[in-house]
Amino acid sequence: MGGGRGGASMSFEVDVTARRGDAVVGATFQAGEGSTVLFGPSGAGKTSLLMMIAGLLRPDTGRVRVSGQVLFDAARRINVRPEDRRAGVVFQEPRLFPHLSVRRNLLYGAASAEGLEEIATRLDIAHLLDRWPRTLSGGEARRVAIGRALLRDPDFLLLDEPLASLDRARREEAMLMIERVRDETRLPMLIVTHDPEEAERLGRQIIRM
Amino acid sequence: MGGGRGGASMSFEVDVTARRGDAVVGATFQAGEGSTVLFGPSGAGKTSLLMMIAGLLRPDTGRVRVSGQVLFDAARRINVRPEDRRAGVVFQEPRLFPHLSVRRNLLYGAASAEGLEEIATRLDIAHLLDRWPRTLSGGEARRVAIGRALLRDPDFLLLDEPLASLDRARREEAMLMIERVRDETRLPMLIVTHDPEEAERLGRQIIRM
Amino acid sequence: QRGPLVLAAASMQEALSAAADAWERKGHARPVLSFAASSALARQVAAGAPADLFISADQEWMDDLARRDLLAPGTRANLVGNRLVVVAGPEERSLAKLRGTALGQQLAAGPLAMADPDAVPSGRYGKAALERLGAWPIVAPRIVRAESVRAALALVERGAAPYGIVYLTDARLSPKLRIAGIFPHGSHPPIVYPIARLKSARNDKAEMFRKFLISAQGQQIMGRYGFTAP
Amino acid sequence: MTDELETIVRLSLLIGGVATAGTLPVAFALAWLLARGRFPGKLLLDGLVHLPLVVPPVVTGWLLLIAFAPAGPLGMLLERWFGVSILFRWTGAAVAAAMMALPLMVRAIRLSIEGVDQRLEQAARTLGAGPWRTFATITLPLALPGVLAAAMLGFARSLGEFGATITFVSNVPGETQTLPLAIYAALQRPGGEATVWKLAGISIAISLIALIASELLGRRQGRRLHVL
Amino acid sequence: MTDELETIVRLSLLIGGVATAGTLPVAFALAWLLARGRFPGKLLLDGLVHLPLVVPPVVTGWLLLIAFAPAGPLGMLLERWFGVSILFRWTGAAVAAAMMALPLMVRAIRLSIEGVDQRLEQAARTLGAGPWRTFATITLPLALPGVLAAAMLGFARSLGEFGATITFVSNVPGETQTLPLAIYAALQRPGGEATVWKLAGISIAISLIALIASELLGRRQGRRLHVL
Ligand SMILES: Nc1ncnc2c1ncn2[C@@H]1O[C@H](COP(=O)(O)OP(=O)(O)OP(=O)(O)O)[C@@H](O)[C@H]1O
Ligand SMILES: Nc1ncnc2c1ncn2[C@@H]1O[C@H](COP(=O)(O)OP(=O)(O)OP(=O)(O)O)[C@@H](O)[C@H]1O
Ligand SMILES: [Mg+2]
Ligand SMILES: [Mg+2]
Repeated sequence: MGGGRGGASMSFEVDVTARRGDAVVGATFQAGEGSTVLFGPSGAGKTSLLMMIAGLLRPDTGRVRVSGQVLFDAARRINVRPEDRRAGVVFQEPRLFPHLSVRRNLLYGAASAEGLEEIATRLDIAHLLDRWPRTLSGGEARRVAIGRALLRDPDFLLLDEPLASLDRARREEAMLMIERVRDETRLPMLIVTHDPEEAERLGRQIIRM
Repeated sequence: MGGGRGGASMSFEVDVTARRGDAVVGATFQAGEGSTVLFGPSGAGKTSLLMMIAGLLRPDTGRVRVSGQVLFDAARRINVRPEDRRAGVVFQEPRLFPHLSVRRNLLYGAASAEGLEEIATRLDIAHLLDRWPRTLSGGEARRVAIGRALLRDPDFLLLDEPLASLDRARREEAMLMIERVRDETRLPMLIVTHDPEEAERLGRQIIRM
Repeated sequence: QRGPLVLAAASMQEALSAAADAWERKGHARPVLSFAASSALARQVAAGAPADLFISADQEWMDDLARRDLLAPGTRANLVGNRLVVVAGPEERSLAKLRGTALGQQLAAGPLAMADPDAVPSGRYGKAALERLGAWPIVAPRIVRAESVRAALALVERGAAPYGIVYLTDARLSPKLRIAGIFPHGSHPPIVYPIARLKSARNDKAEMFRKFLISAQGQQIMGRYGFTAP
Repeated sequence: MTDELETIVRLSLLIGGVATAGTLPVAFALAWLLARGRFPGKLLLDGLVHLPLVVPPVVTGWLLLIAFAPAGPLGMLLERWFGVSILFRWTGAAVAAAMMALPLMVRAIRLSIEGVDQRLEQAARTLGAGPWRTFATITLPLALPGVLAAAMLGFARSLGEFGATITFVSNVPGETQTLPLAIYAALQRPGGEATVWKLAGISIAISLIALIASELLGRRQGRRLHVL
Repeated sequence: MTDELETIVRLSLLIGGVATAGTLPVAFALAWLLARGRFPGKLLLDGLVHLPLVVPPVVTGWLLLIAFAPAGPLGMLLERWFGVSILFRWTGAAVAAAMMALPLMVRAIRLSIEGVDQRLEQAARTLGAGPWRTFATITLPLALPGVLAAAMLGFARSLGEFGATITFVSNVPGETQTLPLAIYAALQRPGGEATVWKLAGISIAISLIALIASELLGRRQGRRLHVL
């Protein structure tokens, strides 16, 4: 299916539209190596776009390629199932599994428990591992969601306002971690944020919707 | 019950503790006129504190007074019911009523439909009035939640990260509106935020937890 | 004015309905007929439910009401009688002998359908007859106890059991089945359906209808459905 | 349709409808208590509600008979307060049907109440709604799938109710003879199969209509629920 | 407890247990289809599932008899393939009980499945779980309150099942004579009340134990559910 991982090829090649209610949302862009920031007003369709790339919302038309792999192509009737896309998704709401402990939430998509400790420590959630999601504060839940997406060993990351409702210190730590992932593993990464400073720091490329 | 509204008296006089799991959260502070920002790391107990002032979480010990009115006093066994506290609460998650249209969500706590139009226009949600909550984007839902709290004609406001996940333009508009409420109606206001700039602008007083 | 309320054993359904039709044709208000198991009806009467006439499928429940002093004095009578038969599916042989081991072995070849021999009247008569004829010990383990005599009949009709013990009135109404044998008089206590007016009766036609049923005309109508004189 | 058949069908609908409508608020109250209440004897109440399911219908009918007999505790009260008796009356049949439907209805509603997110109720409280308004405008509508399911189950169960009814209020044509009792009567007659088929067909048709109605209602409702 | 009584109780537990356990997966599959599926004839399937509720139990028993009689369509298949017949056997009683319990179980599970937030299933999919793993680790556990309720309802209903059982497999002591059938037999004779009370008491005790067990299980589970 042409094109290796990472390297010189494009990370995200997206050209999709989907109907949402009366409106049609969508975007066309190509992003190079590293991380890309998605910037745009509320309701512009950022979340919808992420869902289309993750395979959770079927575009009406267009194509999605990530690292050269075709994930969706309306014309060629290709639609890779979400579980086979290997995306690490942090949703806008935490979406933690309420019947699983924090530990089992974190490990849900992980091949092994390896890495759990390090990520939990960095995200400052190590003390929460045996708690139930409903007892977490807003920021705690968000950090668990980030950890869960990273531990899934993804081929690319889709982060919908991952740092919202985090205080400075933890935001900084999380941002450092995302930067480290970006630089060390060179995973393609698409980040939604409303914070220009964050956008500046995280995104090699900024896409405005 | 002593003390008039607003004026020279203290807006919030809080001294509470509550057990949450293994930990005990709580705070002691007095805030003067105008708005107060609650600042603190994730998990510090900001949301819990707001819930105690709103009457949704019963403190184990202590007192809550707002504008001189006793809302809670463990020693005197006073615990005003949430519906009688007249708080305008914006929760950390939107908590919109899924079975009511946006319009009916907005008007749920309102005495009349007066003011709906103005607030909807300012929050840029006028075009969403006939939609169902589940079709809203993250930022849209949050703005509806802000509108709902304001339309309830509250005696004081409790805002838990009200501006999270809003883009610059809408954040600015919402902030202007909150400032206007603060200055015109002189409602006591307690705002949780992680953004120092926001804290600076909105809070006459900053409380660190 | 409404006709009297008659509580009657379920097996009387056709015969009593025909009698009620005849009564109506004579210019009276049609009696209201409620058919159910005798036990259920008797309990309703015992609880004080207001009805006019009661027709039981056996003496036992009528005795029970008599003991409770719920019957109008002097109104108890035997309405009709019935015979007990063995029915068989169309392929089964008729009963070679109606006695002893031979009878037992033939009946016990497959499941034997009959109403509960410890509870339901027809089952009790059947048990008495089989005991008297010396076939009970062989047959007992093969018995399937149906909820009512009609349910036993249905089992034979469906081929679930080759033979069944039912009333003659039931057997005659089933075109698919043959009567393989009739139990002799004296092999079981006489099968009689007693009738009585209840103390709670308020309908002034109740006594007239009761008399009509035991009159020659009433007997003749019910005789058409296979009931015998008591 | 013959007159007789029409009477049977009308009576079945009346009894089923009254039993369902009458039981719904009771079932809701019980479901609420069981879902949200904390009181001693809760398990006992739960057990009591389930009894009509566990005990064979004839026994339930028999117990109703004892209770509502003229000398029975409830029968005496009814007689004294209202001067009525429900023995052999369609009202008694409705009571029997209601009794048998109750556990099914309570369970369905309870499951839905347990599914209501209490954070939404909290939000309503801060918006000035007292417990009653919160209940009427938030909890009840959000539990509506369960209420609809309960109504459907209750009506269907009432339509099929036989054992308790015949034991309690007999099989009186025009008063307590519903479809199942008429079916029973037909089944007692060898060769009555044709009537059984016809009556069963009518039962099924009625319940299918009720089912479709409840599904369509539920579908309209369902679209709105379920995402914060 | 006399030997006879012990046999009856053991048989009731066996039949109730087998009927419940056997129906649970079927009920879950049907509930799933009805909650999530979109296919033509869905309403029809829904209606079919409800039939045993609407039609009087004797008719259900009678239809089972027709189907499983030696010459009946299912009876012939069973005979040909497995060389068995379930007529007059406890297995037949379990089939009758299962049939009657099915609609109740489907409804309970369906309500719970409809209450599962599909956004959580989406999250599981992005974490690499295929539809089956998502089902087993997310949907099923989140629908557990409904499954528990279904098991409870099914078991209770089986324990009380009378009409279909006696019509279908008769009352064969030691084989198909469950508690309700024994109770019915006792009710047929004047003076049988004492036995009725005793047997009904045993039924109630068994179901209360089952109820408490399911409540406790559900409570453990409930604590975890219900907040994102
Ligand atoms: N089911 C739906 N019916 C109608 N409109 C919908 C539906 N789902 C989404 N929308 C609309 O589609 C638009 C895009 O939504 P989306 O969630 O992608 O926005 P977003 O860019 O993520 O916004 P935010 O920054 O507020 O999260 C919004 O205007 C939203 O109201
Ligand atoms: N039911 C509970 N059991 C155990 N711990 C709990 C429970 N509820 C809350 N907590 C803990 O109480 C602390 C305070 O929570 P709270 O939601 O008030 O924090 P917060 O300051 O609002 O944090 P954030 O900024 O992340 O929203 C957190 O550490 C949380 O984990
Ligand atoms: Mg969004
Ligand atoms: Mg918080």
